[in-house]
Amino acid sequence: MELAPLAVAVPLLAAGGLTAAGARLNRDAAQAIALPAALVVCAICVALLVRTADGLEIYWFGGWEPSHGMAIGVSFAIDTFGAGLATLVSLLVVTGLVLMWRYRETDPPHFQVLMLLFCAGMVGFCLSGDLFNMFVFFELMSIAAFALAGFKVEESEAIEGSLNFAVTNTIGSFLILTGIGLLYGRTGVLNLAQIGDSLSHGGTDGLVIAAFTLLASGFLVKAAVVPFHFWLADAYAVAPTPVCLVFAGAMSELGIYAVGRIWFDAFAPALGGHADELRTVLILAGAFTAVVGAVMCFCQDHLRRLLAFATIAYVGVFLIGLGLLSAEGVGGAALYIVADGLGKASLFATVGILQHRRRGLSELRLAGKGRGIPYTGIVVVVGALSFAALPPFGTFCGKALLEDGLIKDGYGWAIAVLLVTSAVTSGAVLRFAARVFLGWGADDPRQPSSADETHSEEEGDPDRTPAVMFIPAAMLAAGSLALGLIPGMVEAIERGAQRFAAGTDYAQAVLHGTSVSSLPGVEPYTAPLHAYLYAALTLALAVVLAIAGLFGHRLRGAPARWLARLGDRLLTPLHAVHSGHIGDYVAWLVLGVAAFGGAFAIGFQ
Amino acid sequence: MTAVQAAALIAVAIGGTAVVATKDPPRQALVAGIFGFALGILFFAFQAPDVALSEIVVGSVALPAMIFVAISKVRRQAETGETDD
Amino acid sequence: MSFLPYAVSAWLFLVGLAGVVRSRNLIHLVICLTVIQASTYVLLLAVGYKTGATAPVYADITPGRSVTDPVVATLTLTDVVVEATVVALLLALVVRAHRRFGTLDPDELHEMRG
Amino acid sequence: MSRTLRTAVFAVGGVGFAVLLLWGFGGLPDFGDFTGHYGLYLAHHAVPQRVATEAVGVTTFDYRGIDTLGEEFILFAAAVGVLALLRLQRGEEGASAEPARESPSTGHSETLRRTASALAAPCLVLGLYVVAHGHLTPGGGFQGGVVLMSALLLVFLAGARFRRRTKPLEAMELGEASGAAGFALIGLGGILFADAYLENFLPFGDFGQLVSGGVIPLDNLAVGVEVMGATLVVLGEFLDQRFLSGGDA
Repeated sequence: MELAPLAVAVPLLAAGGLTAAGARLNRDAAQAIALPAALVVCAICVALLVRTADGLEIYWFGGWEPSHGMAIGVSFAIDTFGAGLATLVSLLVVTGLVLMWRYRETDPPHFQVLMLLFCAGMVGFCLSGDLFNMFVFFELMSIAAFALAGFKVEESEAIEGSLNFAVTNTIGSFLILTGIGLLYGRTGVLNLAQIGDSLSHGGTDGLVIAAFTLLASGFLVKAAVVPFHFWLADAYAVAPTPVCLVFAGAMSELGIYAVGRIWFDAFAPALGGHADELRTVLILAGAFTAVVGAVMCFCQDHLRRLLAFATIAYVGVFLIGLGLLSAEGVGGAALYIVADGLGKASLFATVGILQHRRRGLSELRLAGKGRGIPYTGIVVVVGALSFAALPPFGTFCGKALLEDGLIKDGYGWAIAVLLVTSAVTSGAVLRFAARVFLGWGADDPRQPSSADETHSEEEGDPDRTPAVMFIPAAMLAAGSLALGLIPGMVEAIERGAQRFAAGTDYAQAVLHGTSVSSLPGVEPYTAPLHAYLYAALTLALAVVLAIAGLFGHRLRGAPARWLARLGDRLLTPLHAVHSGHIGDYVAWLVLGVAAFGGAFAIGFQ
Repeated sequence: MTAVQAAALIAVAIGGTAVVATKDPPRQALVAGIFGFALGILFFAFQAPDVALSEIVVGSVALPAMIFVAISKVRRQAETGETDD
Repeated sequence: MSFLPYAVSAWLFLVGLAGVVRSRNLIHLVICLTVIQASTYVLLLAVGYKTGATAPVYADITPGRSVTDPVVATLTLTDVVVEATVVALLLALVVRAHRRFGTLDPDELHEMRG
Repeated sequence: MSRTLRTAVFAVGGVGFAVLLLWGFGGLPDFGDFTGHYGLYLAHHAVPQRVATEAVGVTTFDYRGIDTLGEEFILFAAAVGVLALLRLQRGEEGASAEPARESPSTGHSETLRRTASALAAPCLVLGLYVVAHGHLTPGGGFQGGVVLMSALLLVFLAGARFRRRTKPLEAMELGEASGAAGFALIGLGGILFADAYLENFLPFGDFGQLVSGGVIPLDNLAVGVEVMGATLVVLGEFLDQRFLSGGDA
């Protein structure tokens, strides 16, 4: 069966069909078409995941097989990671559509149509093996995402948030396109494997470095790595909950995946000798992103912005993992991405429930108002523990694997960054859970954030939590937990990582149709003792931070005042930088590209 | 490089600068239309007639049209004082 | 001389970026983005050009002749469509922003946000 | 940040970025010396393999058809997005702002209307021609679609009136959706009647004929309808459907 093309053709056709039926459909009918289509995509992705367990699946569109080792058509080249990420994407899209069932009446098919197009774009992006084709699907997902982010047109921030999102990400696509132009000028080909093959015959000169900088920067804009991250908090704070779920759970991570894909398949054959330098740059950038994201996360009162900054923090962690360029690092990051994606999506869904039940998004204003909805509170705490990477959550396994990789490659100091990031984000969520659901620290004198008057997203009685909102949230949280309990999961991911990082093997399979060589077996994985120790330390630190956040204002005396003043002095510039001004964001973006370019130029020459 | 190509390239460089330098949107839409046309000429000179046709229909017809209707919509909003708040 | 097309491409990218950063009007900003996009067209088509070649249309030339690269033309075609769509979507957002805030100046817009 | 500070940050970044770009561009082959095998291969095999005379068209719709499919859906997504973003305005204005505007066609002078109606027919023919010859001469569904859009816009400008029941905007949405879905369906035909998605499954016909090149003319037609519909939807939405709703705005 030809599954691979159907993974994008099905949602595209469903989107076309829905629009053609147009105004004749009410919401239920639109949902009844969109949801099965998304489920079909999900099933296809799972099937692809199973089929690629021991190798690659290559699909040539239009039946254009390579001729004498030269790619003529466009291929999907699917490995475990591509299929796995596509599965995560489609799963979250299904969840988003389920949540949509309670969403307030908008003119029906448009939301579903955009969601399906968004899904098709992301899935196609994960599966594609052709650089320009990746760009096309990237644009499809971006355009759908811009519209989805601004979907709540009645709210003022929604407009500004999606405007910033659209402008910065569009400039990101221009960077990618310029990079493609450079590579095409040098190699004359577009297939990733073929680019790798062709680049390996030439030297490392300005063109290769500039092309890599432009492509990586373009993808990292989508991933929201500092200093490209500004748009993310604006956009995620305003997107409708069902959309936010997909944004936070998968879209940012696609940028990280893409950097790995182009490195291993296209650039490693030429630049592989400079892997050490790349490692340093990526790990430093990741660590910086993680710290900035975590600090900003802890400072937020607006719950969605809090989760948005947590997303940025974890993007930094994943970049550290990818930056290791080893099976442990990449595999750890991959497992972490999936488990954390589910956990974060669950947290966004619970915030949606709070918004529905209590009409608010400000932590301070909601203080104590969550007492009547304890089950939602439990889900939030589960989400916080997933952030803390506690065993047996999937995040724990991912983090343990990542830590092994860091120790092995001599980046032990980065473990501290991982630990702090987990502790701070988890502490922020625990603080919000305790304040909202238990009413602790309700006497905090600070001013609540202004962006609180919010329209309810969902229709229906605010006195009840609709099942279609609660069950997805609980299931996502449970999924994050269950991922760590599946036996053989870590080993399978490690195998996938080895395949992902084996660029030459991939090229042979794509261009010459050879079957991939079998990789060295993976030993059964048990997390080392220190991983448990780190987890305990993280949780302890998180609890301390949460308590400090809740009751810190009650402290009197000179040291407390001094600390508060120090905090203010450090945080004021950080807040000021996140200005919401589009011109600022673009200026930082350009500076970031120049910085990455400079770092790569020094490293690779 | 032929003289036509060089001339078209310089025209495009000047045109792009002019588009950015024009602050008033309606006038800018007009300049952008001319810029699109110059790009079209350049692409003919680059032996890419398909792209040239596309660029001319998009850059000097569809795009300015879209900008003009957007400007007129904004003006109407400003005149009637329609805001959501 | 042979570097001129690439220099023009780089120039358009930078000028467009400067326009975006310093823009006082969101519609102006959107049009500046099209200038950046034009930079990518110029780059792609300049890369695929061959001296003395004609367009790969065989209705009026003999098959043996040197032709320009059809792939860059295809890429640029896609690029042009992307431009049109991005502009349409951004203009819709700008119109909404104006309706909401009554201004098109990014400076005032972000003050309102506080 | 203040305007000065912003400009300063950009200046520093911009200089670095310019150096990066020029450094990269310096590695490109000299203008006119490109020797990419891939493009060369496609340019030389398009005619024998696909019996079409235009290599760009064949590359766009056959060799790299999936890119074009994605591109059509990008356009489609943008049109749907614009509809969604401006949707509230439609409802609000219908109630509140109607008296502020004059009826669309009364504002136009008789000369304009005559010119528009005189231009509409040639424009329509030109658009159809460009769409139909996409596999033979430069142009195709996209370029022709925009010309067709202009032709229809001229028809509306000329003051065509519709019966109260007709809703041109809905018709346009139907057009864009069926155009986009049509392309995806043609691709599915490749799976059903040949071996792969987007594979050709029709006879190629004779060299240089209007009906040749396999499915490429069909693809062009689908794209033409889609582009026409999508661009009209977008323009109509910005115009508050002034033209598209004809007489009964």
